[in-house]
Amino acid sequence: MHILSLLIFTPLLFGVLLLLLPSFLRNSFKYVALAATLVQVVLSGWMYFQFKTGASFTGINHADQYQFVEKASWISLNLGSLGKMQIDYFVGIDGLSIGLLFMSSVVMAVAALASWEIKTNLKGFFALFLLLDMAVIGVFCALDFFLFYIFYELMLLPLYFLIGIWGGVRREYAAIKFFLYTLFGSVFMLLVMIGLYFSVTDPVTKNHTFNIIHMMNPANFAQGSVFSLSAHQMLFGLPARSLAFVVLFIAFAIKVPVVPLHTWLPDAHVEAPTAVSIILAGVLLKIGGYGILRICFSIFPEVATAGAFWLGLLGVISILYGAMNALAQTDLKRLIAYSSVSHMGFVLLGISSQTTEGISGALMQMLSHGFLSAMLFFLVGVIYSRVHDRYIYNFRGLASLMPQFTVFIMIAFFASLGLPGFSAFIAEAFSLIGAFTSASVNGLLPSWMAVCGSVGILLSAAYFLWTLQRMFFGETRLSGGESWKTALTDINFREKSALIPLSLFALILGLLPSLVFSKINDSVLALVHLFR
Amino acid sequence: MEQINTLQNYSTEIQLALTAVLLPFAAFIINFLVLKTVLKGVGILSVFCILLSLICSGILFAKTWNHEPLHRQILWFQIGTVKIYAGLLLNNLSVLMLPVISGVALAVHIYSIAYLHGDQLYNRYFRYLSFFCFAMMALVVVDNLLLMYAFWELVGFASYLLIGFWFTREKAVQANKKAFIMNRIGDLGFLIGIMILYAHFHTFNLITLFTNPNNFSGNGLTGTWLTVAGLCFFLGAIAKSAQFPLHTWLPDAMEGPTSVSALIHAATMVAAGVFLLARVYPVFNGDVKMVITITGTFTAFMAATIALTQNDLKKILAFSTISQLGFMVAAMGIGAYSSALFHLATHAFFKCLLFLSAGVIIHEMQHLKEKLHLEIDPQNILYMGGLRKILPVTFITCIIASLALIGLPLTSGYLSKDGILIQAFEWAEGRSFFYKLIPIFILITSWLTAFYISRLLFKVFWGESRLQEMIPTFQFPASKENKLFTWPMLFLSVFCLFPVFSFNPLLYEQSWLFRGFLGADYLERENIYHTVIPAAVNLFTIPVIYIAYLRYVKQGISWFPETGFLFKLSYNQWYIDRFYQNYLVKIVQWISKMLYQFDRKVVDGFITFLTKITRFFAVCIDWADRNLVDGLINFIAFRVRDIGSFARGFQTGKVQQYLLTMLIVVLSIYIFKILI
Amino acid sequence: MLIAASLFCTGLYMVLTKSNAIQVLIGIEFMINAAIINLVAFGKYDKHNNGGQVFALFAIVLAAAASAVALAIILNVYRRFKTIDPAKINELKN
Amino acid sequence: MNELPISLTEQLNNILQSITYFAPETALAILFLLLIITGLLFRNDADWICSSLCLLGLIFVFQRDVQQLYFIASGPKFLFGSMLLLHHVSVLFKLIFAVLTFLIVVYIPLDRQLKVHQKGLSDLYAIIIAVVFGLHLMAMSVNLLMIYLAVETVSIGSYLLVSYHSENRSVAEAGLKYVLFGFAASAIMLYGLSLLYTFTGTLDIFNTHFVDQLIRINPVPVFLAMLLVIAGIGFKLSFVPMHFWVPDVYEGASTPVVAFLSTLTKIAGFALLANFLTPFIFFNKWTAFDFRLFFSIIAIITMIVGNFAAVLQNNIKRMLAYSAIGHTGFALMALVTFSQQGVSALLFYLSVYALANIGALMLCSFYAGKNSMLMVQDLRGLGKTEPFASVCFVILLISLTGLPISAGFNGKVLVFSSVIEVYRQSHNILLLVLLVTGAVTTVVSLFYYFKIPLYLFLKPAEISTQKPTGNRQFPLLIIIGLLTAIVFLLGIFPSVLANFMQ
Repeated sequence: MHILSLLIFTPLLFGVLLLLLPSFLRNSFKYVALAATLVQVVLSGWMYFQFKTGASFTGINHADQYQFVEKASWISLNLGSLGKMQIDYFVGIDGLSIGLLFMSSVVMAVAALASWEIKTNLKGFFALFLLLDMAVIGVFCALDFFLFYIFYELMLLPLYFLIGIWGGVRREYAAIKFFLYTLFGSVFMLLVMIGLYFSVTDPVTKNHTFNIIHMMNPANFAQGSVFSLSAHQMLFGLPARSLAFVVLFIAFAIKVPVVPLHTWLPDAHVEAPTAVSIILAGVLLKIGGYGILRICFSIFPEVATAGAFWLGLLGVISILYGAMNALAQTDLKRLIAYSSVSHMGFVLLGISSQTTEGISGALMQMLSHGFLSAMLFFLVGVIYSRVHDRYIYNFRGLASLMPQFTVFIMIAFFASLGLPGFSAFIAEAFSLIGAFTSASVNGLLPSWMAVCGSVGILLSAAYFLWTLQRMFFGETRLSGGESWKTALTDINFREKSALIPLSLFALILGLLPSLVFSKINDSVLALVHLFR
Repeated sequence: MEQINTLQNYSTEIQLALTAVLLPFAAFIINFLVLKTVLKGVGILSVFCILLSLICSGILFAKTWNHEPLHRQILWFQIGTVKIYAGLLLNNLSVLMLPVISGVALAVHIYSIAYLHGDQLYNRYFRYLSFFCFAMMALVVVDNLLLMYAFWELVGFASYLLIGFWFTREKAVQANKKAFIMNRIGDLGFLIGIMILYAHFHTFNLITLFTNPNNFSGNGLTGTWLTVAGLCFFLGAIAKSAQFPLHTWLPDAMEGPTSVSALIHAATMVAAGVFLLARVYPVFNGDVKMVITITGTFTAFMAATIALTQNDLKKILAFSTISQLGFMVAAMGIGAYSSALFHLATHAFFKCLLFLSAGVIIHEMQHLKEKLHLEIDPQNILYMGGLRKILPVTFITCIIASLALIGLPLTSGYLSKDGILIQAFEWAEGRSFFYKLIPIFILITSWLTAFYISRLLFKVFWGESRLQEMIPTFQFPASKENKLFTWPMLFLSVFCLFPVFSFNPLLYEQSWLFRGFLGADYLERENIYHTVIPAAVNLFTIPVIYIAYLRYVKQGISWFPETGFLFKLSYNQWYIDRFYQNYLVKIVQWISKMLYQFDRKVVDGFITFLTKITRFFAVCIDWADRNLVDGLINFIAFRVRDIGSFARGFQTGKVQQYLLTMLIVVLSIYIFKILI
Repeated sequence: MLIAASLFCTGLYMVLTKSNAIQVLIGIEFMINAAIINLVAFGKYDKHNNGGQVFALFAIVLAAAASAVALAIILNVYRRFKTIDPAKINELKN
Repeated sequence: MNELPISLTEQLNNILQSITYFAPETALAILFLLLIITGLLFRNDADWICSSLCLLGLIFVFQRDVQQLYFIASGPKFLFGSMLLLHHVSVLFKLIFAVLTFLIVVYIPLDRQLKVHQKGLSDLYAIIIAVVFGLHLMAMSVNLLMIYLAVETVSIGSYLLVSYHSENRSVAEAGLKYVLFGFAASAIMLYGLSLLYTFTGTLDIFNTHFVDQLIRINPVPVFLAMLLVIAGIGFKLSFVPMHFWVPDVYEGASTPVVAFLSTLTKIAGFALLANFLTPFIFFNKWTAFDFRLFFSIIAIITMIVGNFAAVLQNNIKRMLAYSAIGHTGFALMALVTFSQQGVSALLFYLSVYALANIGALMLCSFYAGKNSMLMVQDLRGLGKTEPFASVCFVILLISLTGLPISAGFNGKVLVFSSVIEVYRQSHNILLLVLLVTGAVTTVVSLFYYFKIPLYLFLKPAEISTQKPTGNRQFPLLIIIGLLTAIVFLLGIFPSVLANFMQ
């Protein structure tokens, strides 16, 4: 069963199909894309339920404990005296990735639904969309650093074009900014990756390897190599391992995004078309968090422990800073973009606590934010597609005009601000609890961090409620006058069919968090064990 | 639903509790699914569910009161190695709250059918109301802090929805936002409190946390963290129970329908703060209790003074509520645990009744306003007067409820309030003067209470209608109180009388409710306060009421100049809300604006700056490539020419320049190499 | 060898300063000649292969070929620009 | 004196033996003659006959080259009395030459600018074949004489190529600049070579005597000689400061010729440099000249200058010229490792770069149509009208930048890994600086490479620019597509080529 490969390459297959379709069938392109994503949802859903749990399926640093593993030799170069350069097509999933995998496929399906609004150059759009889809899923599955990097980079270009061609007014600026930001990180990631490659040997074949799992075992590092744990090598006067960690962290922190590396995000979100915003917020940001866990923390656990204070600090700053900025916004999409910065700060805070509660909470937060931010951006897109305006002050009293839409807005807003019953509550609560207990469990984070972080919950209530009050309640008054009134129709079937699953997922995860926690527990425990 | 199945093999008590809690939820769900159709049946369904719920809680109450606490739980989820359970804890506290809530809720439900009649959001209203009842009842029965926090927030959410029920009114949506955010501040405290306890004990379970007496002494959680935890939980209570300084949301919350105010902002939700204090009582150490006492007393006093001068009918009641909650909180602080809960229960009924009455009055005034096309605020008591003629039932129930609020004998309020007063004096005995201030202020407050509620009654029901001054030909229409209004009110007024709680109308110690919360170490009446205080209170209350009568009915004496500082202070609600609006909110907004500018200019600017630098660097290189290197060469070449004094005009061609550059570089490398 | 060196320098100087492409060419030829002198002069120490002399021959031939091509190009340039001053032919620049 | 006949027979024997190993070159020479004759015989139809003849010939040469791989399986071989050294790497270089020349020969008739040339193209093919002959020699020469001979063959041919089509002023100017610069450079190199000969008395650089002598005498003049020689070779490689001619010539010359110069001669330059340096590197006592230091610094400067200068260009060919300089710097980085792995990385990198660069230049002529001056602004909105070509362009540019998934990325990875590997052994801080420079300039290169997609897709089209379509555009498009596919596939499965390059 090559189900994982099937999952990864399904979009590619459909993409090829799409490219072959003649242009007079252009109305069917979106259905092709939707079909691809739905197939993915089914596949990943099936995998989710097949996913086995227990002490023998922890994953993390045990290759044999991953599931749905596929391994095939991909690039094999004989380097003479240096042995062989062995790059594998090595994919598999464990507790860290399974949830994200499923979430991503759902978000992708929603994004496909959101791309109905695209009117020009459909073939190009959907081809790039499916390419992006493939890359995203690939990142979550790859266990070979090289493969990971390939998929990681492969996400960049489609996004660049998706933002740059189909984006808003300042799309070029946003696209280039996004591109350079992320590329900056990934180029240095490449150097570290190669450095790791030369430091790590396969215990069986004695060749150098890109295998991430081998990289997690300090015994596999060659004697005296750059990143060897025992060698204490220095680069530019800094400990090599710390430097590598920082470089990798910066690469992923740009994705997350962590303040002060976040400024690409508001611009990219604001300019991107709705579908791309959904993917950006729902999936792309999670890749940052996932990368930090899978790569930074797993390979350099001792650096992660040593630097936990600073990571936590960055997390807290992101939470507060993002929320404060969101409070100052007048553009709805920008507001939500900043709220993403704030919410992803919880992920970083939870992760850096290195407690089971914190990491579980952070993972939960990633899933939850995936669903919710997709929903939020979809909702913004609904308004934007109707009147092409997002300025908060231009709207008032939408609740009377669009009652059902308002219901979904309220669900999304309240779920995002951590109303119990929705996933974000459990996620944020446990991220904070993890950060707080860290002081007594491993002494990494001082307890004031969790306290400050919880202020973020308060601020998120402030900006979401302000928006609700300002835009949706009160007498209906629109800057666009009567023409807007007729344009602002309530949501239709397509929009509902995207929004209802998202709200249901947020709700179900909030009521039965065991659905997630039972799958990730073993992996999280193993990860925490790695830090000791 | 899953819970029901797995719990079937548990005792009937648990099943009853679950049924009681989940029935309103079922009503909510069913209502939610019939989203589009406006049906009368929606209200009936909710009423029916809450009635069943009341019956269940009643049976449960009878079965469980003064029995061993019942506790059942199922595994909710596991995080790492820590198992988190969801469960029910049925002790005296929770089984008392259940019927109180469902009882009051039933009354309000029935009342609402008439009150909201004709509103186009009628079924949405019942949806929210059912949801609130579910959340509130769940809050009181759950067995762990996490779930408690969850329902705590959901209650706040329901309150948010209901305050902003008429969402087209700007003031209403301002008010619900304010309410939610202020409650969020409290939630934050609650959450941090939970975190502190979890960090220490790795459990959320109330029983594990609070039944072991060693948890908060010796090797348990002590010292600063214990104080902080206590303060945090208290912060939660402050916000929910509208204590100073987070009380300002409650008066604003009166923008919601009056029936909602009756249920949520008088009887149940605001009492949740006190309930929380009761649930986590062992956490509070001496210092925190002192803080609680002072806060409660101050709030009670302050709110009472504000209530003296307000003209909005509902605002007066709101401040009265704040004041009464202050009583309860103060009682918790001085250790009068059972009295506080007793007062909570009695207050729920009489304050709800007062609000419902107010609702009828406002309804009537609104009716008049529309009929006569007047530009008046239907809630302003200055326009009322003489209403006893057309609203006789309301008049009677209102009197009963007011007497209970004042705490005159034969009412339930007398029993519970005297308990607090007496215990306050007992507590202060043997301590310094400073401590004595507490009971004294409580005493003064109770007199103030008598005054403001009398003022309200006299203004509203006595005298002639003020409308006659505006329209001389004004005649009251015939009395037509809706049965759906009067029956619930009469039902509630029964609970304002003493027999429900005690067979002895004068001694609160005899009350079954009071005894239900006593520890084993309770001492029987031991000193003089038990006789002196009630007498003193009541004896002085009568003149107060009389003064009010003179002042407002007879227009006789005027003791309060309406221009004095004290009046202004009171009328403007001690300027607290204005302070928040003008300073705190502004400051937060300013900070976020600044941060945003910082983000655009500095953080983003830095990146732009980097890009610019790169670009600048490129320009430099390019320039240097073209000019500097070439220029240098030119310079050297010119020197060469001068030295060789070539007469011929010298023009380096481009190609030659290239070559020259190349050569110079090569030579300089060479020279450099030789030199080192 | 000194002769060769001075010849080389002269050639180089011509290449760099003359405003006539033909003169530049001649300068280059000077440089090549310098090299040829070197080759021939020291060829005598290399009796075994006579590499120096052979090299010199090749160099002469190739230099001639190259100058022929160069002259043709210069001619072509003259047709277009009516000048053969390399300094004035600078339309291509950034 | 009586030794002479014996050695003569020996030499003759040697020559006869060598001839068998000289098959590709012989074939090229014959092909050259054939082409000239055909060109003379068929005046009117010469173009396509020559073209097909040329292609057939090249296929034959390729086949011969492949055969040589088997000949030298047992080890490297000296030919013609150590004039030439036939070894694995040089054969690989020759294979690359054959393939790339094939591409360019296919490309030439498809370029509109050249097609309108009244002189016909038959001579052009002949010249190209002659140059390729020179290139083959360059890859193998280990003798000072041979080096000069090969370089001159290539140079003279290149001068002709650049100024072949001389209808307009810019071509003439480019030709002049190229010839003057090139001629001067070769003169300088010749002088350097002659100095070397003066010091050692032998032309054979693999002769132990050669290096021994150099060690013995004063390092200062030796250094000068080396510098002069390297400067001459540097003209072909176009590293800083021998890069000045590049932008002007690229801009002026016709596009296929630029494709030829920017890839083939450059690669040959690397081959020659590798050959020339080999004896010095493997002779341990040689200390007068630290090649690694020297070339590392040159590589760093070249990368910086090339990439940063390219940022400001708006003329696409000029931009590609500067970027080519940058690529030279990067390839030098692989060279300074002086290791087996470095050389194979170099080979891989160069061949991939050549493929992508030729593709990009083809696209230049595709878009340019008639006017040779193609500015980025001209590309506005063409992404919509020419989707296929534009997508190809983007993929090729990705490869040139070195983003994954692309062959260029793999090339960069290989180069980086070889450098890191050497760093691990030597801990030379300079290598680390090289690495960082390589990484930074890669990011910088994005700035200018991505101007093109930016204009293609993101900028709206001007008011109805006329579409440069024509019949001959389609074959060009097909070749571009093919190249793109190769680059793309090499991105996913680099082992195919990389293992071959071992």
